[in-house]
Amino acid sequence: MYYPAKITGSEKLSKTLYLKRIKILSDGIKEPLPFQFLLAWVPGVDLLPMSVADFSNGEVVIIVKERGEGSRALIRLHSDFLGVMGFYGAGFKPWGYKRILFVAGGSGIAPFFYLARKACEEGVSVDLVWGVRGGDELFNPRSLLNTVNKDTAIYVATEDCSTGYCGRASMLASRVIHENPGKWDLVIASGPQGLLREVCSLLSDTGIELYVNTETLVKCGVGACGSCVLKPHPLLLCKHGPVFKCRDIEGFLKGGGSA
Amino acid sequence: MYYPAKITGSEKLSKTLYLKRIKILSDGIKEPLPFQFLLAWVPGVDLLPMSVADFSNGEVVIIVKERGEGSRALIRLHSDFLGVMGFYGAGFKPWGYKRILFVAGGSGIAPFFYLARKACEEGVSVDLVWGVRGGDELFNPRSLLNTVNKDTAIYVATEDCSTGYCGRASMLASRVIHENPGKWDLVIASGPQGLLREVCSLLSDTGIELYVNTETLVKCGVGACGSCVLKPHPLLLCKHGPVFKCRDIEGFLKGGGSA
Amino acid sequence: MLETSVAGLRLKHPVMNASGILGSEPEHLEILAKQGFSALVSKTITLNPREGYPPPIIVELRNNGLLNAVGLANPGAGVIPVLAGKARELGKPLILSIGGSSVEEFVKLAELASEASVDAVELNLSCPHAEGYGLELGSDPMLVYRIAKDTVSVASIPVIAKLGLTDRVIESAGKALEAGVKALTLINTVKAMSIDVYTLKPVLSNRYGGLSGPPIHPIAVRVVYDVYREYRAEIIGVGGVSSWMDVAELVLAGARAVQVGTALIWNENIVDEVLDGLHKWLIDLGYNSLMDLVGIAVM
Amino acid sequence: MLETSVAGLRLKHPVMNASGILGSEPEHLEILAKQGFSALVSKTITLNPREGYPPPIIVELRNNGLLNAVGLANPGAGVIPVLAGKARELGKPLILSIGGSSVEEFVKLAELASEASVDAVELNLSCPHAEGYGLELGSDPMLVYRIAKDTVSVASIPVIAKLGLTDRVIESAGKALEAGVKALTLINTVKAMSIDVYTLKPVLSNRYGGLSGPPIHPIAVRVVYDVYREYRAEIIGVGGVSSWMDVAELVLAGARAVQVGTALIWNENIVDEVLDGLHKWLIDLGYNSLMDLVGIAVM
Ligand SMILES: Cc1cc2nc3c(=O)[nH]c(=O)nc-3n(C[C@H](O)[C@H](O)[C@H](O)COP(=O)(O)OP(=O)(O)OC[C@H]3O[C@@H](n4cnc5c(N)ncnc54)[C@H](O)[C@@H]3O)c2cc1C
Ligand SMILES: Cc1cc2nc3c(=O)[nH]c(=O)nc-3n(C[C@H](O)[C@H](O)[C@H](O)COP(=O)(O)OP(=O)(O)OC[C@H]3O[C@@H](n4cnc5c(N)ncnc54)[C@H](O)[C@@H]3O)c2cc1C
Ligand SMILES: Cc1cc2nc3c(=O)[nH]c(=O)nc-3n(C[C@H](O)[C@H](O)[C@H](O)COP(=O)(O)O)c2cc1C
Ligand SMILES: Cc1cc2nc3c(=O)[nH]c(=O)nc-3n(C[C@H](O)[C@H](O)[C@H](O)COP(=O)(O)O)c2cc1C
Ligand code: FES
Ligand code: FES
Repeated sequence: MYYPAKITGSEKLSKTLYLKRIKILSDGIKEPLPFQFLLAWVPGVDLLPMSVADFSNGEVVIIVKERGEGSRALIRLHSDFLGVMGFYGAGFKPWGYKRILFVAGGSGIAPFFYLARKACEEGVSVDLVWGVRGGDELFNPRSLLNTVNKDTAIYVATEDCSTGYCGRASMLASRVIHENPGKWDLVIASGPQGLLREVCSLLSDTGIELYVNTETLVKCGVGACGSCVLKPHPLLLCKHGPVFKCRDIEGFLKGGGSA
Repeated sequence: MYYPAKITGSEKLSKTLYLKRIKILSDGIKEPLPFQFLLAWVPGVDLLPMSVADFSNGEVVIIVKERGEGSRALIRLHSDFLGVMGFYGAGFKPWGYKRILFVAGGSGIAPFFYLARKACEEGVSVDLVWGVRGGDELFNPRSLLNTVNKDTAIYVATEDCSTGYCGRASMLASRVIHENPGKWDLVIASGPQGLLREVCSLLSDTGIELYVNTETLVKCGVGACGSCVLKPHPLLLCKHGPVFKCRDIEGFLKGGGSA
Repeated sequence: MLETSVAGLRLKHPVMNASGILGSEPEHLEILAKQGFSALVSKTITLNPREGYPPPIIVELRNNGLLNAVGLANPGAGVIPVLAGKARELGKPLILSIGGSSVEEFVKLAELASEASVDAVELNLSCPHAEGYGLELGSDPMLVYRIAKDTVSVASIPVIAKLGLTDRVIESAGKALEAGVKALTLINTVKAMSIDVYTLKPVLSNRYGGLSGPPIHPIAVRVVYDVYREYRAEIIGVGGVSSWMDVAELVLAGARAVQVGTALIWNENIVDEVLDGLHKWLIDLGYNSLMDLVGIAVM
Repeated sequence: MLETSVAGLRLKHPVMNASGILGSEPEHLEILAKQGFSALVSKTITLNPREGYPPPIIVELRNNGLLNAVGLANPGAGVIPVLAGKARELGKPLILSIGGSSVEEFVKLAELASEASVDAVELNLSCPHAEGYGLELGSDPMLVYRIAKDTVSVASIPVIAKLGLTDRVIESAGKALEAGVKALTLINTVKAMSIDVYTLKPVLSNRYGGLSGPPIHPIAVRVVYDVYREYRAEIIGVGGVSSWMDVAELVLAGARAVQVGTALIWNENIVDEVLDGLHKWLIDLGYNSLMDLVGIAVM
């Protein structure tokens, strides 16, 4: 569904990450599921898929990474109107698990916050491994929103080795999992495709269920245009995803881009 | 709303009156209010306004008087399909009253049954004065449906003097009211316009609230065509009625047809 | 804030009723006036009385739309002074909708309307289901020109042309404007049909009808936008208005006023709700006058 | 009971997908096949690849309709053998929708389709929002004739013409039949627009789009009825199907098969639900074959 909307809050979280609060100017929008996303329309610029980082009372929070023209235009909006389409995707409700390890790369952290809030309501625990390239891209996940449970463990990795673990999030995830055998029964990786691929392969022999939060080109969000297909699989990100089991999309992970 | 429908039961009640059970072949029809009506479409013949005589589980009961081509065609339907539009009219929920006297002429008795059922649920009592031209038009209201409460008093009048009171329903109503002062706080008259007019004038000095269930030409039922207007009043039968206070439609009652 | 003017009529707000939902009798005008419309539009009046089609004439559809083929039922030109008198009594401007099957009938009706001093006439060149009337004329731009030209020349009051969805609606609009109409009403219902799947027959006695209500709103917005873009004309937008947002879209597409038809059937408070919504909208946008928003979505 | 045939294709049941909701990649065909369609219809394929318009290309509207201007995005004619191969693998007949901006392009595409041995081609003469394509051609009956005639003459497979809502759709249908097409697909989307009332701009990047879904269903029924009444032609009905009753209406109006587009977006089980409903309907009516009901609402 299309909704008119307005930016009601903006915050710079780190060198590259920005938080936006978006008020939906129309009644009757339903609460999203974790990992559902919206399409943010910046008129005259672009339509950007953005994960729901939080939601309450018709107000959505998103976390935007500065990349090209579209994300920059979205970041520049303050008290401006925009269009919101959504919520799209099947979402993911991993409520059958005991303890989840969420492995995020860069802005892949966005859906973590909403998942954490919902998981807490369901009595499921979520821990976080978060990797970024440079330490200046980091912010304190606990400072953000009230969705992060005290019980949550947070592990940080930087590729410039300025903070935390020195290396990629996938490596750090692999290490903490080996140091804590049996602690997690589900891993969800979210971020660049390289990260997803590495998590799927590095952790394939741990026996833990492995899911990834994918990104493809989303043009419509409703399952009509077919641009989001996870070739060579007959799967649409916007209908069947964006979260899939590693082993259901092996061909896609092997083939796909490097983003 | 338009609904496809099917006749699931037919019964000859008297020389001129027939009962039809109509099953709505579509989900989601809402329960009507007392005095709401439907439009029964007999394809190729006509569209006839009919009061709801009973309703449950998507099945409506109507009582049809044999008159012209339309009513005859409707009466002839057995296990046939037809169209139903409705429910229309504002209806009437006289739940603030203690005891109602329903004064019916001929087929004007139809809405009595549904009113009686709903009134009983609301703890309101309804008594009936029913007048017909010839005794062969009568049937026993108690035999019909299970909506008639034991507590209900039934007074019958015939113009051919074959049964009950000899004379018109309006006269009988006037008599029983004078014999039972204070018993009723509401009178609803339903039937030919002559009856409505007489009830309104004969009982005007009783101090009882007087309402009439009117008939006009109904072509659309939804307030669009304007054919049902109660000239000279800015009132539509299908939107604001069909039940009105006598004194709100004096001009109409004075002017109108003689049916 | 919501004042507007169209075809020379100054209006307190932009919401009028659409022709044909009531409007053929003085009592109907009273009912409509109570809803709070800023101007009243009559049912299309023809020279001679018309019975209209036998029922069913209206079907409420599963898709939240309405299908109608009333057949231009109306009491004929004799009612014109009666309606004019009632509108004056009610203190509302009256736009008289007229319909003919020939240029001469339109001319005669425009004369009668002028004599009765109604505030404007609206030429029904767009009803899609009355043989020989409406859209059959309105889909031919040259015929639109002739009807508009001749009525404008005899009428002492503003003439408005009501056009419907046709391949050449932009051309017809241009011809009407060239002929001197002061404003365009866009659009009428869209030709459609509903079939009962058990009795196996079209439900309307006329088989064909006109689709109205929410289903046609995005079509109306498109037509208003196209015509406004081409001519920057004065436009009254009609089609599927059931909320203030629907009105807002028509205004942004180029409408200075709107008409509401089908929504009246399902919502007695439609006018108040729309006006409330528009008021808040202007405040949210920081505008002082609705007129400043007319057509600004058009590039 | 639900078997049907159209344009020489024997089908297990009457429900195919409508062109353009998926259908330009082999993976899309797999997804569509899983829904249970009796035949698959490709997205409209053009000679050269087309990027399509930039997003927004689709808007879900308040009126339960969908507005789209995808801009005929597709990988170009190179994909034709790929799609043909995938459909064979899936065991489903494939109707290849083709679109050109000239007679020559249609002819070339029909040749490529014949070479790839798809089961039929559907000429897109009806997309209302791609400049130089679709409806711009389909609203001119003589152009319809030329395109149909020339593609029929080169194609070794059945040709179907897909027409949209225009003033002269009956005439265009007649011309297409005269030119030798085996069946007609009716209708495409209806030109429309949606404007965001706060950003004050049309939402689609193309501004104009095509309205689909429940709002257009009664319009589709009308067009199918009219064309069937005139020619008793083989018709595939499309437009706003979201329940078995919608299919039943199209069948009674004259359609031997139907296509479902927009409803796929909101209901994954649409095909099964429709087939169940049709089955019960036939039993309720006491009919043995859907084919016996085709067009019987037409007098
Ligand atoms: C389901 C989903 C959820 C997402 N959630 C977030 C989020 O919460 N926060 C965030 O910062 N980013 C998120 N992204 C990625 C974000 O949408 C893209 O980074 C953004 O569209 C890039 O636009 P740009 O113009 O700034 O960059 P450019 O790189 O200049 O993009 C140009 C064009 O490329 C396409 N594109 C580029 N990168 C991507 C990508 N990764 N996925 C899809 N299309 C792309 C877009 O069509 C865009 O119009 C998500 C993507 C998807 C698919
Ligand atoms: C709200 C309402 C509820 C009704 N409820 C019932 C009911 O429960 N049972 C019942 O038997 N009758 C009822 N009637 C009256 C019934 O609709 C008419 O008697 C019936 O339409 C006559 O049709 P006919 O063709 O048999 O008779 P004819 O006399 O041949 O009618 C010919 C035409 O005249 C019109 N007409 C005739 N009488 C009336 C009338 N009284 N009201 C409106 N139009 C009329 C109709 O348009 C009809 O098409 C009701 C009428 C209204 C308005
Ligand atoms: C029952 C009905 C009767 C109508 N009669 C007329 C008419 O007499 N003249 C006319 O110009 N338009 C007539 N119309 C069309 C409306 O004026 C309006 O253009 C159309 O219904 C679209 O607006 P809506 O969606 O708000 O109803 C009629 C519409 C309906 C529903
Ligand atoms: C997103 C989308 C894309 C479409 N693309 C095409 C197309 O490429 N070719 C075509 O002939 N019709 C196309 N159509 C029109 C559909 O095939 C169909 O005619 C129309 O949507 C009406 O059916 P529906 O209401 O079931 O969707 C498209 C429709 C939609 C919604
Ligand atoms: S983005 Fe269009 S199908 Fe998924
Ligand atoms: S019957 Fe049409 S307005 Fe009442």
